[in-house]
Amino acid sequence: MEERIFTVKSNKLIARDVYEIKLSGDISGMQRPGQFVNIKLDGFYLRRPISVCDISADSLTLIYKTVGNGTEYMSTLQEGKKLDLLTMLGNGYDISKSGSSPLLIGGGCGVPPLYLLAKTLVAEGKSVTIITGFNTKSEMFYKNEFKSLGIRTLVATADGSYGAKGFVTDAMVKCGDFSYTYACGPEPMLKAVYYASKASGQYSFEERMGCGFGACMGCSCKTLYGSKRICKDGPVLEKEEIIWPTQE
Amino acid sequence: MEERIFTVKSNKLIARDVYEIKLSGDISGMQRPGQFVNIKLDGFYLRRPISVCDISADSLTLIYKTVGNGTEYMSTLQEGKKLDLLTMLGNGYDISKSGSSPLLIGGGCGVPPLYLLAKTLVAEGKSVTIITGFNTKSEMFYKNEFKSLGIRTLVATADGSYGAKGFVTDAMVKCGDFSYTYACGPEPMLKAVYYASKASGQYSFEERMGCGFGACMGCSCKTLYGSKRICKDGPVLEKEEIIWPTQE
Amino acid sequence: MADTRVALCGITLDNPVIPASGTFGYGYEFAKFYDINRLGTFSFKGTTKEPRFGNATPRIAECPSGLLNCVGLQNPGVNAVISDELPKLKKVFRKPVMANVSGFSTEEYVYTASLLDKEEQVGWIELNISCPNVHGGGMAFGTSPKMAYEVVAAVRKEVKKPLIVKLSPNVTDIASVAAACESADADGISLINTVLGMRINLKTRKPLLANITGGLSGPALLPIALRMIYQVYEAVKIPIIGMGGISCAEDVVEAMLAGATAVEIGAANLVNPYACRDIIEALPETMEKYKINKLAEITGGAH
Amino acid sequence: MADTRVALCGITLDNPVIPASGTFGYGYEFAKFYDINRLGTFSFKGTTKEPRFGNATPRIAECPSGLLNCVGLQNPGVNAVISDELPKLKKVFRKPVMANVSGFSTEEYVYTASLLDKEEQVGWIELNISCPNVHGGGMAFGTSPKMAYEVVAAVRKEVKKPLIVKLSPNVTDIASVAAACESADADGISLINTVLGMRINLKTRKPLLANITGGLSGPALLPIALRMIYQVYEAVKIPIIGMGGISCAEDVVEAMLAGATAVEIGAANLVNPYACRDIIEALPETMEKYKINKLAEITGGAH
Ligand SMILES: Cc1cc2nc3c(=O)[nH]c(=O)nc-3n(C[C@H](O)[C@H](O)[C@H](O)COP(=O)(O)OP(=O)(O)OC[C@H]3O[C@@H](n4cnc5c(N)ncnc54)[C@H](O)[C@@H]3O)c2cc1C
Ligand SMILES: Cc1cc2nc3c(=O)[nH]c(=O)nc-3n(C[C@H](O)[C@H](O)[C@H](O)COP(=O)(O)OP(=O)(O)OC[C@H]3O[C@@H](n4cnc5c(N)ncnc54)[C@H](O)[C@@H]3O)c2cc1C
Ligand SMILES: Cc1cc2nc3c(=O)[nH]c(=O)nc-3n(C[C@H](O)[C@H](O)[C@H](O)COP(=O)(O)O)c2cc1C
Ligand SMILES: Cc1cc2nc3c(=O)[nH]c(=O)nc-3n(C[C@H](O)[C@H](O)[C@H](O)COP(=O)(O)O)c2cc1C
Ligand code: FES
Ligand code: FES
Repeated sequence: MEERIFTVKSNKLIARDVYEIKLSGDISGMQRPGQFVNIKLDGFYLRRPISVCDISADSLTLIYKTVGNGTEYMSTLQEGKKLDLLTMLGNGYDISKSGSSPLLIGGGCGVPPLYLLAKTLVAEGKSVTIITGFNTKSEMFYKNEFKSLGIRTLVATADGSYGAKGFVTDAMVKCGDFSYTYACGPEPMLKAVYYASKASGQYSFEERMGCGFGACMGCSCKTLYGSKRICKDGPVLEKEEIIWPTQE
Repeated sequence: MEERIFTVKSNKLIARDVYEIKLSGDISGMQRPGQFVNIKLDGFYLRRPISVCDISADSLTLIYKTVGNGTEYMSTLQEGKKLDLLTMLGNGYDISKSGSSPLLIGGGCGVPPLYLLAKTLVAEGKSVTIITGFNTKSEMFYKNEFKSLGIRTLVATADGSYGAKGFVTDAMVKCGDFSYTYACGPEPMLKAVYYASKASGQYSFEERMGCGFGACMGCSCKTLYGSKRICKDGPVLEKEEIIWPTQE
Repeated sequence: MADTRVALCGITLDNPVIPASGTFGYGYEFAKFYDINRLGTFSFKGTTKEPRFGNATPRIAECPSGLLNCVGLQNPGVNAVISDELPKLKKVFRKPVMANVSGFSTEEYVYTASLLDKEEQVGWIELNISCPNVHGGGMAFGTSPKMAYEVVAAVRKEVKKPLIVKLSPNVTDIASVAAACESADADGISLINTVLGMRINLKTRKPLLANITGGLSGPALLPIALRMIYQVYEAVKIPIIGMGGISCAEDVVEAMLAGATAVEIGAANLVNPYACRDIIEALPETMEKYKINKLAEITGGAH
Repeated sequence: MADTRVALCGITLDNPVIPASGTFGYGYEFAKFYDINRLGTFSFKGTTKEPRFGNATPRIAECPSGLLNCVGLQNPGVNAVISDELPKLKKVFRKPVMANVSGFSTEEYVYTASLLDKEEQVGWIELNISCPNVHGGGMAFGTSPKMAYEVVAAVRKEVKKPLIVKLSPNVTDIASVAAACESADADGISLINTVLGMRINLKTRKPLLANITGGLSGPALLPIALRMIYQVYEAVKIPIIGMGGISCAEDVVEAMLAGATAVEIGAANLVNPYACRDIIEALPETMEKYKINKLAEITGGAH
């Protein structure tokens, strides 16, 4: 973890209620896909955790959905605004386990971290497939960005307004076999993917956080390897250790 | 009272810990000297009351001393920043009572409202004298501004580093007679002026405020005419109605 | 069409928004800013038997997301309120108004409440039992179920209009105080009054408020108020007026889900004189956002 | 030279800054960010007899100037703390540490406290009596002077190191609880623990926290904490550790003027992991600003 100040370079709507924000600043050490940053916003007590979507020479891309007051406020941030971020949080995905043809599966705001992951896997010479799922076409984003990485890109929308109609798991069946699964998205999606895929994999979880760096035990979950903190021991868990909460 | 949005035009240090801030916006109705505005500052719950120092065609000048977190924050405001002000608060000075040769007496951050007052009295053809008092030369401000109004301008400093050594009351004795007194400054100064001057007058008081417009009874004081709210029935009281608190 | 009406002890309010006692004077100051007849109703400044100047100043201190006050129930006394304030009020406010009553002995409460009860425009009596009981060793009436029961029962006998008892949050178990008020035949509960706090002036090294301690109000209270509304809702059947830090339409919905039938807005009026008007205007949109057709139906929805 | 040292129950601290239990883990996370030996000391996560996973999630909710938590005393249990955590702690922290102890019966408190009392690095036992007493109908030990007396007296018998009792603010009269602890031979009082609060998720219309209610911490508490420190200082002679919303060096001075000998910093560590380091670094300048030479001398200065 490191505390760093970033400056807003751009902040624009890219799909319904979804914004892409680019921040410039020191990105050294932030290359691990699946990690997140925790952002201090004026007027809010707790920081807001957002996954790293992409990293370039001196800037950081995040994608966020406006779901409450904090993200609403974020959407009003203008170029030049300085932001205090805790960076390099969480374990991130372990790309060494990917095998030769990993499948990436993202739903809604779970899609962003898969972009840096896909980019990294491509750079390692892997044959990557990604399935992204959205409720409807107007909420879809980053299809072209994934395509530009030269990877197989499938989209599922729940209402069929774009790509395959249905959930990501419906698209999965058409994908054939793959060596490993990397998933990020809402818990019901993760659970569906878990049962639908034979391959091993890593799944990224969300939890409401107090600190984001392991101090408060606010984000604990039970795993087969004992209790873990989503912020520090996660957000990525191995498929093999996951215990699904019995009641939603 | 009206709520209005102003924009910072400039904000600069003019004496030790003393800043002059100019705000542009709708100043209609704000010409009465001795009134104040109540400023909403990001991150602070209560507004901060500051007297109107000057008014021009489309801008408002305030002078404030950094004495705590709110005024410290104010001193960091940059050009272009928008501020939410409640305007036209308080009764202000009644200039109809001034007579032909009124004396104005201001101490420290009590000086600012006397500028608009002096300007208004001069426009009415009065022969105005002003005494301003400061602890020391480095805290002095607006001497030249008062001189430029063409009025007799005396300065007293407690340590004698500029003008007459001593308090405003020491300078008063050298002033001869005058028709009326307008005073603004810390309570001990007002009290000294009260006892030192034979003429009638109006004195402007400060009190910690909840609302600034008469709703909360946070700023009440006792007067010979009954209890009054400094924010609404004041800040200016008639010399004849003042009751000095027995203990400080 | 969003239906914002709620029924409070038999009287229908156009909306649940009620400026809280002590932050709205007798309404005139605000009548200059907007038409106060748009309010559900409002609760006027706490009235006592005798006129009171209140405490020495400073009476106000700033806090994170709130303020402390130790105004000390400044008011002209019940007789002047009836002869001077209510006739003036009638000119700017056409609806039934809530009369907030304070006292330092059971007799004072009974005296003041029964006089105000006879005033035509008074729709409800709001009995603020957070004042220290001078005959009970200074401990506030609202801090023990037994004392609360006694003062409420005594006032109840003399008051015909709906009697709402306003509770202090400075207690171990607010639900038991509320239950005591219900069993003394109160018609409603309002909560929370301010939480006791203090600040110190670092320069003088003395308490900032002349009265040493004061009552905390503002958004800092919101989670405490919501918890207490929720607890009291489980303890009584009479309606609850929720308050404590409510500042926007979403807070109104949150307080109602916790168990409030209506809400009072205090500190928010002081920093934004248009707060209640703004909240009333935002309610329909907020209701739409959270798929609420009739606001009255969400009371207690979180239980 | 600004002298920031204070004496806490016979042990001198380099400065009065103590990260509060539950917000600093066992120190390692923070040892990666700065040298935690600069702290006065720190209070580690509340330890119970048995290992506890704690409550279901969500355990955290945002509030104006604060947060709610319902972590529910997640900890590996006293035996694992002694065998696994303390040896690791020793490697990063050279000073005596404060052992925060919780329990659900007097026996549990005695068991856990007496085991930790024997650990060399433990300098103080901080007995958190805000937990519900399972044998006392669920009412927290800290809400009645009688229960507080009993648990403190029982632990006192078995504990040789300084015993500091941590009080709950959710009471009508905190001074009487503090006085009961003093008469049971506690060596110090720490206060305040979190204030009970709740938030509701407007979309689901259900309480936001899995546990329904949670404890409020952060700046929203500051005025409440200051008032209680002030009241307890007048009621007891033993030293007080003040906490509740302290976030900067000025807040430290304010809490000490109210009556604190040292302070704990909780929520601030979560939003700014460097909070305690920053406060320690700012202390000398703040002392100069307010003309304080020896920090220890200002304790209770506002009385
Ligand atoms: C590790 C991690 C990575 C994330 N990455 C992304 C991302 O890349 N893009 C994106 O759009 N969202 C992401 N989220 C979710 C995002 O943090 C929340 O949507 C956001 O904090 C909501 O803030 P708010 O103020 O708008 O909502 P509010 O509901 O007003 O927030 C109130 C509080 O709840 C917390 N909260 C609310 N929803 C969530 C949630 N789903 N998960 C965790 N905490 C929540 C907030 O952080 C805040 O403390 C991530 C969450 C986690 C834990
Ligand atoms: C009618 C009126 C006119 C004023 N005009 C001026 C002016 O023209 N120039 C100027 O420099 N100052 C003026 N003041 C004083 C100014 O309001 C305070 O210095 C300022 O509010 C301090 O804020 P702070 O956050 O820096 O201090 P803090 O002490 O951190 O403020 C905390 C709280 O105390 C209040 N407060 C602190 N000091 C005072 C004070 N002396 N009077 C009233 N409230 C106080 C603040 O408003 C705030 O609510 C005026 C005050 C009043 C009542
Ligand atoms: C300046 C001020 C004066 C108050 N006076 C009274 C009063 O006279 N009677 C009363 O019952 N409550 C009084 N209150 C308490 C409020 O009515 C309300 O219960 C409390 O402030 C919590 O709500 P809020 O957070 O919305 O302000 C007063 C509050 C403030 C801030
Ligand atoms: C996430 C979290 C966990 C906590 N866990 C404990 C605990 O285990 N034992 C305890 O005595 N207090 C615990 N507390 C209370 C704090 O130690 C402290 O008393 C309280 O938060 C008030 O201080 P603050 O406002 O500085 O946070 C916890 C607080 C938080 C925020
Ligand atoms: S959010 Fe604090 S430990 Fe994970
Ligand atoms: S500050 Fe509210 S009445 Fe004067």
